[in-house]
This record gives sequence, C-alpha cells and structure tokens, in this order.
Amino acid sequence: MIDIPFLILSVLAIVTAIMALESKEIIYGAVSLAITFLMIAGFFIILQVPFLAMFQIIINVGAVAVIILFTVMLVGTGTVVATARDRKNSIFAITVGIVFAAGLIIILSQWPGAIRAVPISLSIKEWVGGIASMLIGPFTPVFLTAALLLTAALIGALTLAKSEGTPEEVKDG
Amino acid sequence: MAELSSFLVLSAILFSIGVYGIISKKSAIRILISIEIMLNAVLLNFVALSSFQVLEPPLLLTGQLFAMFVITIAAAEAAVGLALMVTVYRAHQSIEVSNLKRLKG
Amino acid sequence: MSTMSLSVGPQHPGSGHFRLQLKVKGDIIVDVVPDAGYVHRGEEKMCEYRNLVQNIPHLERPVILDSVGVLYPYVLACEDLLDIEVPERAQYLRVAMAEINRIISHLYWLGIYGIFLGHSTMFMWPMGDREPFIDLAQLASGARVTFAYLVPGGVRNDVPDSFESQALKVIRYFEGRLREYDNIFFSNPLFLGRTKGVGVLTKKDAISLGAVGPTLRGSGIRSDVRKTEPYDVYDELDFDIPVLDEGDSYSRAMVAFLEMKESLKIIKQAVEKMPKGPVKVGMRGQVRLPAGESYARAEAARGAMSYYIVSDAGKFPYRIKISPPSFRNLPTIPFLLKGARLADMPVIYWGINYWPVEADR
Amino acid sequence: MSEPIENVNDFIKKVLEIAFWVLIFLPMLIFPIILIVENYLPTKISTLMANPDPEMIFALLDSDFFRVAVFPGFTFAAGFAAFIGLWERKILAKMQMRVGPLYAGKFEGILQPIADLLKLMSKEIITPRGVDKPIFWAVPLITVAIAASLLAVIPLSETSVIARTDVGVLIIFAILSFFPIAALMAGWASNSKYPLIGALRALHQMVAYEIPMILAILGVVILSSSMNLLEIVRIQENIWFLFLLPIGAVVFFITALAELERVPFDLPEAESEIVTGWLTEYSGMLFGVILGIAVYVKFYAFAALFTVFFLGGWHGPSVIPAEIWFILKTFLVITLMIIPRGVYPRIRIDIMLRAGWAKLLMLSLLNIFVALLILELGILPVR
Repeated sequence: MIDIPFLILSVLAIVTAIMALESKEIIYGAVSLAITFLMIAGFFIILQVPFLAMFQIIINVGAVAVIILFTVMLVGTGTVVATARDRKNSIFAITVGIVFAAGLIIILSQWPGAIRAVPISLSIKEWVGGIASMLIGPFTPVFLTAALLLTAALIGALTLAKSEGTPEEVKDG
Repeated sequence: MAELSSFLVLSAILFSIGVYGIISKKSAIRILISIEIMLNAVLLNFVALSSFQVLEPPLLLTGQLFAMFVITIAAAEAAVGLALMVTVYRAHQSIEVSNLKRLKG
Repeated sequence: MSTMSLSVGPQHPGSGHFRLQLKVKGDIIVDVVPDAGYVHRGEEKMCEYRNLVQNIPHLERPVILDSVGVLYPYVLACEDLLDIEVPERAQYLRVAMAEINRIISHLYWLGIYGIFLGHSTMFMWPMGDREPFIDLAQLASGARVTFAYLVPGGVRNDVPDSFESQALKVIRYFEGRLREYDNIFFSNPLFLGRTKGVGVLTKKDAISLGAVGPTLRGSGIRSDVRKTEPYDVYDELDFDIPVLDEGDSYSRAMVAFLEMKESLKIIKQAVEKMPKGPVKVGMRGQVRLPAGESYARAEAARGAMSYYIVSDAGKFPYRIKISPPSFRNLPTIPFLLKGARLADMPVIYWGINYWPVEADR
Repeated sequence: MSEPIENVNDFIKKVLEIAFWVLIFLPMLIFPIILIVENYLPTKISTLMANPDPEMIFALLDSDFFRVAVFPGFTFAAGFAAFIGLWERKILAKMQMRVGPLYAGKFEGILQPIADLLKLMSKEIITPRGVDKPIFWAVPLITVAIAASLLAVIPLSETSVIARTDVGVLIIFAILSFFPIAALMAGWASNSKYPLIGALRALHQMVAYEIPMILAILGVVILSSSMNLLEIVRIQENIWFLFLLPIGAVVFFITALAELERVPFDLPEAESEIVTGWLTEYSGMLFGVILGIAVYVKFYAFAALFTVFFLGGWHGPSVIPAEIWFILKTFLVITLMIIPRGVYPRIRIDIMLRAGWAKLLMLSLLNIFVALLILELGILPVR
C-alpha cells in the first residue's frame, strides 16, 4: 500500500536526483540537488521526525547546497560536451547502476524484518530526551569525534581556500 | 504511512543513481553531487529503519542519532571537497578529474 | 581567482559623467583606467569667438555649483590684462560671494558623499541647508545657480541693503547646523571606520601627483592661494587654513568641513567691513584688448584654479587656457584606487571631490 | 484592436471599461451556472449572500484557509508590509526635515503604497538578453513564498496562529536558509556582474550573521525549554526575556538588521558601488514583488519574531485584545529598526564580517552563559 504524498515525493526525489547529474548547466544541477535534499526532508516529516527534517533543511539545503552553488559560481564551468567515449562510459555506468539497484531491491524486499515492522511515533519531548540521553550516554565518544572532525574540516577548508591575502599583498603583486 | 520496504526501495534507487553518477561523470563537482545523493539515500535508510519498530527500546533512536552525525559530516565533507576544488581550479584552471594526472604517483 | 573587469560609469550611479574601468580580484581593485571626456564641450575654443564679457555666462557652465569660484581667476586675469583697478566695495562683495559659493559647493559635495556612503540623512540635510545660501546669493545676483555675478572691473550690480542682516542671520543658523553635522556624520563611528586609513595620500605623493585644494591640504601641506598669493581683500581678513596630516579620506572630508567654518568667518567679516561706494569700473561697448598675456590664480571650491589669457590686440582673446582643480586632482584617483577595496571606491572617488564636467571643460 | 495606453487616465478608463463588460456578462453567464451547480451542493451559496448564516461565517473565520490567507497570514502581513513602507518613508522624512509622501490620499500621503503599486504595475518588465529565463522569473516568486512561509509559525495570540508546531524555532531557521539560495540564483541568472557581486555579498552576510542569530535564540530556547513559539510566549507572562537576556536581544536585533539587508548592513544593495546588487536587472512588477512584498513581509516577520522572543508576544494588560498588543509591540520594533537608516552610513564588508564572526559570536556565547546562570539560580518558575 503506497499513499499519495509518498508517491509524489519519491517521484520528485528521483527526478531531481537524475537532473542533478544530467542537467546541461551545472547550476541547474546544484539547484536540483537542493530540491532533492528538500524531498528527503519531506520523507522525514512523513516518518514523523520533524526535528530531523528541519535539521536536514538547515544543514543540507542551507549549507551544502549553498556552498556547491557558490563553488560553481567561483569555478564557472560551462556546458558539458559529450564525446563518444563518454557515451560508452555512461552506458557502462547505467548498467552498473541498474544492476546495483536491482540487487539491492531484491535483497531488501526479501528481508523479513521490513514486512513485519510497525511504525512508531514519539512526541518531541520523548524524541529530544532520547537523543540527548544517547548523546551523553553510550555515544559520547562518537559525538566528541564528530565535533573534532568538524573542527578539523573547518580549519582544513579555511586553509585550502584562503584567498590572496590583504590588500597590500595583492597590490605588491 | 507507507511501508518500511517502500522507503528502503526508494533509498536503494537513489543510492544507485549516486553510483551511476560517480562512474560516469568527469567533473569533480558532479562527483561531489553524486556523493551527496548517496549520503542522503543512506540517511533516508537510517531514519526509516529507526522510525519502525526494528530495534528494541534502548537502541530505538540509534538510526536517527546516526542520521544527525551523517548530516553534519556530510556538510564537513562538502566544505573540504569544495575548498579542494577551488584550490585545484586555481592551479589547473580545470576541475575535470581526468585532467588531474599530476596527482598520480 | 581570475580578475573581473567592471565598468563604473558613465551610467553607473556611483560615478558622474565619467567612467572608471576597474579590474577587481576578489574584493580588491588591481587596476584602474580613468576614462574622462564624456562631457567635453570645448569651452576654451568657445572663448576665442566671444569678447571678455560675453565669455562669462558660458565659462561658469562647467561648474554651476561653484560659479563664482570658477569666474574669479578669469576676472582677475582680465583685469590684469586690461590694467583696471577694482573698487573696494566690489572686492569685498566678490570675496563674500566667493565664500558663499564655496559653502554651496561644499554642501553639495557633502550631500553626495553622504548618500554614497549610504547615509541618506547626510544627503538630505546639506541639500536642504544649501537653500539659505542660495537665497542669499539670489538676493545679491538675482540668479539661483549660475550667478554670473563677477565681471571684469567689479561685480555686476550692487546688493540690496538687507543683504548684510540676511547674511548674518544665515551664518548664525548654519553655525548651529554644522555642530549637528558633526554629531550625526563626522563623529559617527561607522563613518570613522569607513574613512580612517582609507586611501592614504602621503605628503610626497600629493606633491608629485600635483594635487590641489582640500586633497592637498588633507595631506598636510599648507597651500591655499588665498593665503599664499592673496588677491583682492583676502589679506585684510582674518581666517585660517585647515590642514590635517593623515592624508586619508577622513582628513580630506574633515578639511572641507572645517573650511566651511572658515568661510562663515570670512563672510561675516566681509559684510561687516564692506565700505560704501561704486561696485564696478565701467567698460562701455566692445573693449579692444591690448596685446599681451596674463595669468591669474584663485582658490575655487575644489582647489587652485588658474587662467592664462593671450591676446593679439583683436576683438576677442587669441587663446584662453583653463586649468581646473578637478583635472589636477584626477591622477590621484587611480593612484589611490589601486589596491583599495571595491567598497572603498565611492569613498575615495568622492573624497577627492572630482567633478567630471569641470575637468572635461 | 486597441490603442496603446499612454497615461494613467487611459489606464483607469480601460480598467473601468473591462469592469463594465464583466458586470454585463456575469449575470448572463455565471449566475445560471452557479444556480445549476448549487442544486448538487449541501449549502446554498447564493442565498448565503442575501441571508448570511452566522454559524457558517464563524466557521469560515475559524478555518485554516482564513488563517493562512487572511488574518495572521498573508493578506494581513502584506497590508502591514505596505503600511511599513509608508511609515518608513514618513519617519525618515521627519528625521531629515522633509515631509515625505504627501499628496496621495487626503491625509499625509496615506494612499502612497497604492500609488506605488499602480506605478510599478504600469511599468514594463524588461527581461534582459542573456538572462537565464526560468530562474530569473522564478526568483521573485520563490522569495515571496519563503518570506510568506515565515508567517506560518508566528503566533499573534493564543488562537491566532497558523501552525502549532513543536519545532517552530527550527522551522524559522530552516526557512531563513533558503534566502541565500534565492539571492545566489538571482545573481547568477541575471548574467551581469553587479548582481553576481551583490549575491555573493548577500551570501557572505547571511551566512555570517545566521550563526550569532541561532546562538542568540538558543538562550531563549534554554530558558523556556521549548522550541514551540506559543510556549516561549506563554513563559514570558510575568517577565519578558528582554530583561533576562538583554545581550541576546541586542544580538538578535543586529543580526535581524543584517538578515534584512537594512542600513547599515545594506551592502548587497549598495547602489553607489554595485548599482542595486542582486536586484539590478529586475524591473517593473518583478522588482515590486521582490522589494515591495518579499522584503517588507520579511521585515514584518523579523519584527514579530523579536516580539515573540523578547517582548513577551501578546502579553499585556487585558484592556485591549491580545492581537492588538502584539501588533503594537511589533510596530514599536519596526520603528526601532527603521531609525538606523537615518543615522548610520553603510558598513564595509570586512568590518561587518569581523564584527559578525568575532564580536557578535562572543556576545551570543555570553548570552548562553547568562541563560544557563538564570536557569541555575532558578529565577524562572521551573515547569
């Protein structure tokens, strides 16, 4: 039994995901990717985790999609011209993708746990409480590692992308 | 609400789209977009599995907690990847991965 | 990141009838080519087909804001050529009008400077406060913008009796307003942050680039024609020349601001000291010029302005050369803009007080 | 077929002519159809007009449609936004010793927003050559949609609220994260240099000021231990958060000015440097939609959020209704936000970024410590 919102969202998600990769202008690809992120957030709302949905929008749409757009503007790649070799390559890639998808779908649909599963729904208080007690409880090392990783990534990105420097340095050459 | 298996199938399709993109695309930005699509497919999988009664109460929300970690780390990865791209573009005036032969050992 | 070339003007709101071809790298300007000449109208050539008095209305056209300042060196040069002694009342009137016009011009500049820094109140206030001075000039000359008040041999007509009281009233009003300007604009922390240390022109650079006027005095050089080569009655009046040493945009703006205070002092003394008497030496009909040449310099609102007149004893002058202050300040603009941020472009450009029409003539 | 419209009189004449013909044909065509359709409906719409049923009207006033479309929703906000435009011009005019709009309407230019609307509608919409048309036309609609969706979570009173959600604060930040995308898309689609520079500046500014804003609101969330805006207002019944978290209020006020691109943070639209920033290539009603509706609805939304977070929302002596209290407080905040426009010049981008990343971030962290201290001392009643 598949309901209508799920169907609409999933069709949109798949179409925008394909467009993100196949659009001629890379900027359309970045915008399509933002819409894919939005659709994933929609699934989270269907799954009754609005907190995570908003988290997804804030970070993936508000940060990841924006920096991808920003990089596209900085780098400014033009339209893609496909060669014969590319076409051969993409036929190979499509085959791999279809085989991969077919395998995954067969495995997942055979899994007995998926059919028996019943949805749960928690209030926001229970949800936040549960997440918080896990963060402070068994997952503290993971949490700290993730924080360290974020800091390292931030410093790394800043070092890599540091621009030319102060006005005086630019003026001197 | 839709069944769990439909979410799992959808995430499998999205993941395969990402795989296709990684194999076929030359531009580094497209490859990064594919990675983001794959990460989001995984994310959907995590959240879907933890929203259904698959695990027992103490570990009930583990999938959603991991989803949060995945989102933050995806953002960090995108930032580093794009910073790398800008740097590479400054040096080579191109971000096509096949042009980066100098990076080979 | 590669450079991007921007064309600022002549249709850009950030420039006048003037174009700056900028090359920016990120936020920083790496190359500037000033492109002047959009409003060139051959003033010097036009002077060769008109006699000395006919030249007055069109010579003030390039700088309608500062019409007395632009005519002052011209009439001085003419009087030098014709060897005329100007009556004393006319000299005082000329000085008073020149200073009124300096304030009008500085207020206009201040308004534009304000709006280009994004400060809309500083656009509206000076534009509104120009009105009393324009009314004062209208009382004297009958015109509101292009006064054509100075003529070789004196001034065009005498002022009405109410001029003195009116002038003192306006001065009292404007002294209070200047304090409010100081509060809202010149002591504003954001204004200080945007102008201090921006576009620094050192003493040496200012001299070698040939800057004049507030630009020169903002770099710490005490140079003002009114003091160094006093003309008319300037040497009988008590005033000061504001000079600041920093050479940045703030000191240039501040010099112009302080100059307005000094101008108020001069107007006050001039209207009080003014003797009775004739205001003009009559020049009936066509004046046949004596052969020879003459040169005169005066301090217009934007700096020292000079005229060089050559005559071959014909009806019209043989050649008139105009040296406007804006043109002399033009080389400082690319010098200061190179290496500045794009956001500092309006601050530097308007801090120099470059008037394209004056420079193009 | 018809002669070109040359002036406003012709325009109005044309409109009246069309209205005349519509009024002629409406009874002949539409009413019979309505009467036929009505037979198959449970209620008689046509009799409702002549003899209104009070219950149905109350049901309409209480419906979600009415909430979204009219009262706490879009129509109210757009009307309020139009009024803000006029109020801003009048306040600025008074500060600058002018009179401001005066002639439209009998009293103090009260109809000036309508005059502006008519002017913008009668102007040609120019789509420059080389623009990316789909994105170029989509951006104004997207901007309005984003700005309007901010209204959904703002509670005007206990009853006048569209969405009662437990993640209200997060929804606000999720919506705010769309604005940089809209600006970037506009800057790119315009295919011009000044919009691109403006869009990049807008991006820098919005990203740099979003983090202090989130941290400033975090103090409020800590104190009220809820992300529900209704709950946040309820807990302020006795004491406003303005008095408990003054640092947070200041940080939120400044960052709101920056997010709204208002003076002194109007760098993305700095007309002396980059023409009109990312709005440069827009003209006519497209410009009117972005600037007139989206920007001012966003302005109203931010002022309302300040009221919700720091000024105790609808609380006040119950002499006047709760909604009126809310509107009055919002109006006060709007006036406070207008005043910097007459006082400050535009800030420079490096000063702004340094202030945002260093000073405001430190202040907002300090604000969180203050909030934790208040929680520790138990000043607020613990629920």
